[in-house]
Amino acid sequence: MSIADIEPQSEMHGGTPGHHESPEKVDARQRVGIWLFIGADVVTVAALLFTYLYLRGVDTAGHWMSMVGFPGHLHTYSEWENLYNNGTLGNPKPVYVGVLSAGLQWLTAALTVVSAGVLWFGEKSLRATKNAKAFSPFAIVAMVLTLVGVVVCAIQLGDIPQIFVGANDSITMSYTTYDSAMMAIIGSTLGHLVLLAFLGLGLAIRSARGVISGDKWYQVRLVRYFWVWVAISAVVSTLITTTINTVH
Amino acid sequence: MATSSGKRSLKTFYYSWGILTVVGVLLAIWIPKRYMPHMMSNDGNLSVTTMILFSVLAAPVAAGVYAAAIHVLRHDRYKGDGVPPAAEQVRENTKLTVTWLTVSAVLTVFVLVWGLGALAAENSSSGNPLVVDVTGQQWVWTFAYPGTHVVSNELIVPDHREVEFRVTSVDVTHGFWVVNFGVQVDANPGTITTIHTTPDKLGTIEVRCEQFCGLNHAFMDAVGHVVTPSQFSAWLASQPARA
Amino acid sequence: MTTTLEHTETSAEPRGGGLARYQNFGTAVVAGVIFAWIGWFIARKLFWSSSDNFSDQVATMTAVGWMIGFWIGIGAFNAPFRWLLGNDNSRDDDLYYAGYKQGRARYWKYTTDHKVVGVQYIIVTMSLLGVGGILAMAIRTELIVPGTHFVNQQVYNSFIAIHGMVMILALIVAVAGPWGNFVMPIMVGARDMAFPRLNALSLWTLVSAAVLLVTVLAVGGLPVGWVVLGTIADQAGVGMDFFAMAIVVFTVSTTVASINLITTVITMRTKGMTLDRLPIFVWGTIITAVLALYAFPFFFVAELNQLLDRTASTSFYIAAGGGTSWLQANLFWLMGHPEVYVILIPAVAALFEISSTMARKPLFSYRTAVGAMVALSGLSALVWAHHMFTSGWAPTLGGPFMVTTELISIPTGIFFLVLVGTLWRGNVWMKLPTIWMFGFIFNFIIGGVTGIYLSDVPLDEQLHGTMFVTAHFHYIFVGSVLFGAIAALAYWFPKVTGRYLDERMGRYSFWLVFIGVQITFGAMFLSGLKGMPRRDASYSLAFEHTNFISTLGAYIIMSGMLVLLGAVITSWRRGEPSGPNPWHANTLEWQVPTPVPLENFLEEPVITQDPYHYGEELVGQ
Amino acid sequence: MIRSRSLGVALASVLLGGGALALAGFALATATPHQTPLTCTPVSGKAHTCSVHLSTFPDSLEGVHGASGGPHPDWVTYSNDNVVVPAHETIDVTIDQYDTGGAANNPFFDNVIGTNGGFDTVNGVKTTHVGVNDIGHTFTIRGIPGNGKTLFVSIPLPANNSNKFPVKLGIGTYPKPIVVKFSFDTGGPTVYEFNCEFPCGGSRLGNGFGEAMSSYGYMSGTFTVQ
Repeated sequence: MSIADIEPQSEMHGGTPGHHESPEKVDARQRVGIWLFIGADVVTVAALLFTYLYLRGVDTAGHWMSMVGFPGHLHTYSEWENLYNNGTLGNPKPVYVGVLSAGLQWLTAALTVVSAGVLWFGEKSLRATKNAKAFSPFAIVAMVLTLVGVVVCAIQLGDIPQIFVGANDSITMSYTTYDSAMMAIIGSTLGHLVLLAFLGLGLAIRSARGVISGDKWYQVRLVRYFWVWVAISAVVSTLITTTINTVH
Repeated sequence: MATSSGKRSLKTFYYSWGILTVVGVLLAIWIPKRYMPHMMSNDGNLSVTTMILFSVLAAPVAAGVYAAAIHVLRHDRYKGDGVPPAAEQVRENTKLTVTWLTVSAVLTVFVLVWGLGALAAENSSSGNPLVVDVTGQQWVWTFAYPGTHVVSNELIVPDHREVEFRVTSVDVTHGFWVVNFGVQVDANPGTITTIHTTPDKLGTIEVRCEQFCGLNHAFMDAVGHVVTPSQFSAWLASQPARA
Repeated sequence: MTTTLEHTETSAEPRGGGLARYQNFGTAVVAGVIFAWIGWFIARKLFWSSSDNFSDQVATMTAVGWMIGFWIGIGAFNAPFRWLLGNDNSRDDDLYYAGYKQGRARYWKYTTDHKVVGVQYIIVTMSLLGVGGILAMAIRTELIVPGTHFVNQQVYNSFIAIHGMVMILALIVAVAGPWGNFVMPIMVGARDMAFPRLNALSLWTLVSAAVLLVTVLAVGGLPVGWVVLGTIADQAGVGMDFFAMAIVVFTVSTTVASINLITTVITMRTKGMTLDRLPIFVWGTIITAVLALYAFPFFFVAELNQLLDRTASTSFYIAAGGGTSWLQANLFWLMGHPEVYVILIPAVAALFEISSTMARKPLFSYRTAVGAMVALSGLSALVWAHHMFTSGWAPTLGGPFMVTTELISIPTGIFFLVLVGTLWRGNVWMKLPTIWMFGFIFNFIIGGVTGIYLSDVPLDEQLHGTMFVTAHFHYIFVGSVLFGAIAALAYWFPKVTGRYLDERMGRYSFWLVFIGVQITFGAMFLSGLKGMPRRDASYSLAFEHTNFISTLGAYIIMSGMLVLLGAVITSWRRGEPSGPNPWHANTLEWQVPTPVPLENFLEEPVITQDPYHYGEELVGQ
Repeated sequence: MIRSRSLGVALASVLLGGGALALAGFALATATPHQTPLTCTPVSGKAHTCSVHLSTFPDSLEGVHGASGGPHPDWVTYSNDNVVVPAHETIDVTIDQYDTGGAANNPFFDNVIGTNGGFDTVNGVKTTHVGVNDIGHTFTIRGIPGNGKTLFVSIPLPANNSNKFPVKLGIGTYPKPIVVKFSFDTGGPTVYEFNCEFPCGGSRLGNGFGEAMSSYGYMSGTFTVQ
């Protein structure tokens, strides 16, 4: 048995043996971690929005929102393929896709904001009353709101119009760059909402089971930091995608 | 050699600095001339001169660092066995740091000014260049001469007349590079990028692809010639119309 | 100062760990393969088989299956679900996860002890360098004479791309991984990293991504070069999906590791360890971590767009759909140049640490050194478009990016001043780390100066895309960063194993690799000057001699690296015992016994001064 | 460790490692298949002349990928990708074109370039171009300047749109081929690379130059001049 395997004695071990380290120290450490994680997330969302704005700015060959091809909603893939194969397709016309519904985008953003509000309000009452069990319903409501958001994002992804274009010896389906960039942004929001739902469920169970108690409520605050950031990022990206979209 | 405070001879340092600088400058002048391709345009000559100038500038700096390292190896190596005793606990030499910063700043500014000047010179155009439309496609360059119906796989240009290459690609990104003119620009599908230069010597030139473009990227070369203007118009006339 | 430790033997087998008792690298690979097959099977049922994206959709789902299976198998999901259900780790669980009393098995498990993760990073780095090295030998063997005699162009082009990416992966983690994990927490006086479980996650996600990256060669390869420029990458087969998936996971692994490193230094420094008493290597690690945190999300989005283009028919980089490959180039190089400084700075910081200890002198102008590293990482975020001078993307930006790129030579110059200034008038102890450091100084000058040529736009129009660029960055990656990484390995080897890395074999290896580097990449400079483009499977007779010489040099480097491998393997068990502080250094990691106890310190150290006071008897305990 | 032991271990690791790498390299070299070369059969009656016979197929059942067509049976192929021709010789090339076609993306490749006499014969008829919109494939061959004689030959192969498929070869049935003949002269020993410049690689990605066009052993090959 080498020295490395000496039974650790001290109270100080953060997160590993001797783990009843004072909550303030753990809170301070995890707070820095969450802020750095949010920082990395900020750069990721910025890169997605950079992609959106760059593609809009470049608008190669006017394909930001239009493409020469066949509107996807008229036929399914195999129907277009059969039309193509027996040559009764006619020649492709420019198809203009139009802006995705701003309402659904603002609905998603609103859901993130409201769920963040519910969580924050629950946290305030938890901090005041120190009654963890009472916090659990707030976490459940916040989680449900994010799940609704997930459904709304899925609907938006479903609405993205397809265009069928000829590709030298066959026909294939493609999205314009606007739709591609929107797919990435909405997909990212969906991913973030799923993560929030997971965190919300975790807080609900932990507070119900008393793991989050009087002196350990900082875990809620840390999750709230990230939750508020996701709400802000949803609002900012929706602001950009609903105001800066068409190319005149 | 135990550390003795006070001035000690920096002979090793100065000698090696001097020798290395001389060697560096000689190499700086010889290598670009010996190894860079035969340059046949103003931009090509500019790149060789820049190469020589920067190398000559870099020689004393590099030699200085090498000389210091040689001096340390020569004088400050601990010859005994066991752990060497603590040396003189010098932590800071602000004068040296400041001079080092200013020297590197001055050198950088010079390199910058030269670079920006060279860039401006390169971008200046004489107004009516001979336009050549270059098309890159997986693994062949084709050159079209607008105004005539001549399309060729060989790049023929008259000397002492500015030529502007308007470059595009039909499939992937290629890198149009006239080795002897010292200019290059990528051929991007869907857009036209331009580069221009003025040939000043007659002879054979080579075009190579410098952006990886797949299976036969290594074979995507073209041969060309810089000819006199009269030979150029004769060649144009002799070519079949292949619009 | 060796404290005698009484062994408090607790006889019982290690309790706790729950599911983790049955999870190790073996179960991870098995689960990975099973889930990969499940992903493949579902995808073939789910997606419409005669669409263009079908083979890519199937490949991506297989890769996703591999990742999820591997992480379940290694035990990465245990902690999140235990958090979800509210039954946090008990003290015994934490002890088990820390690898307490498990002997060698802990190196094959999801162990959270930063010292175990450090050793795991050494193994991962060496295996990646091995794979990349083998590919390098194949490439140089192909280029020994003009013509494609060894392998055909398509295989050669795949070797180039995977050699590039595997070596970049290896060098990103080569110093910050092993020593940022093993040594840095002890240096700041911490018991472990801030987030031990995230530490294990970073390591094992890197392993899952590296395995996927190497399997690209088995599924049709990636004949497009490691920068996977949008237009040419579209022509690649399913290997591109595996590559993109591996990069998406790798960027998450590195970002999480950066968060871990920064938090450890900010919040877990021991009493008295103020910022200006931090060892310089700690500064290097956190500056790199901040730069990586900023840079790698761009790579994540660049490869995510590529994946969507191939699987969901989007048009980010497809001109026909309105996309442009310049978007991919920008996103890629926004990460690309910060990435090469994420590779360089830890090696330089490790060499600063070594130079001070080996010269028995304080680090020369400590604050200027830290300032130079901060300035370098700040500037490196503003220079990315010098990779695109000749792309024609934005000719008017040539000037500004030339300015920012050439400013980088000032902080880089400071590195030389600090290094040589530390050695100047010191008692330089010529041991293995010091020798590799002098190799670094020689090579980094050549690498640095040739960078200035390439930053000058008119000259770059002659040199871009030629072997000159390849020689430049090999002088930096091999000549400087690898030399720094081997110096760090030789320096901290006694702290990991309690034995010296064999001095004599180390010197044989140094001279072979050093001479090999000068021959290989010296001749490569000449090939580049003469006009040989990069990534050519075959070349004109004009480049015959310089390529032949380069290949000879490459064989010399290979033998040098093999000697180093032999030295590491034999010295690990049978090297000369070194004791806890062989170099008589002052930084904290040398004040703790070797092998280092699970919690590093038996009682919390108090720091009274910076670690660069040689001469007085050691203080700080 | 004592001196000789270190040297011994160092040498052992170089020999062991180097040996293993050499074996791996040898295995790799033999693993990537080099097709049996197609040699140039001398033409009786003409001095210093020999002939090579190639074909372009709409699938890969006839080419170098074996009867079942290898991993991508639907990819277009040349019948051989490893041709060996003598140096300083006139090469008479005959290409049987079995595949359909369409519009080339660069009109330059509709021209016959670099052959002896500047023309080729399509089913016996002398032509210099076949019309931009019905090209099946092209035969474009060149080398690296500075390696042997600088050569650039490009032949458009007309699209074969006949809808009768009388010819049976292996397991595939094909239309009556269009026979294209041309000749060019070789210089000193070197390696020329030939490939098709018509965007016949399918799929939406890669602008028509993906799949068969960018994979070794389908629509490209080498002429080794010895």
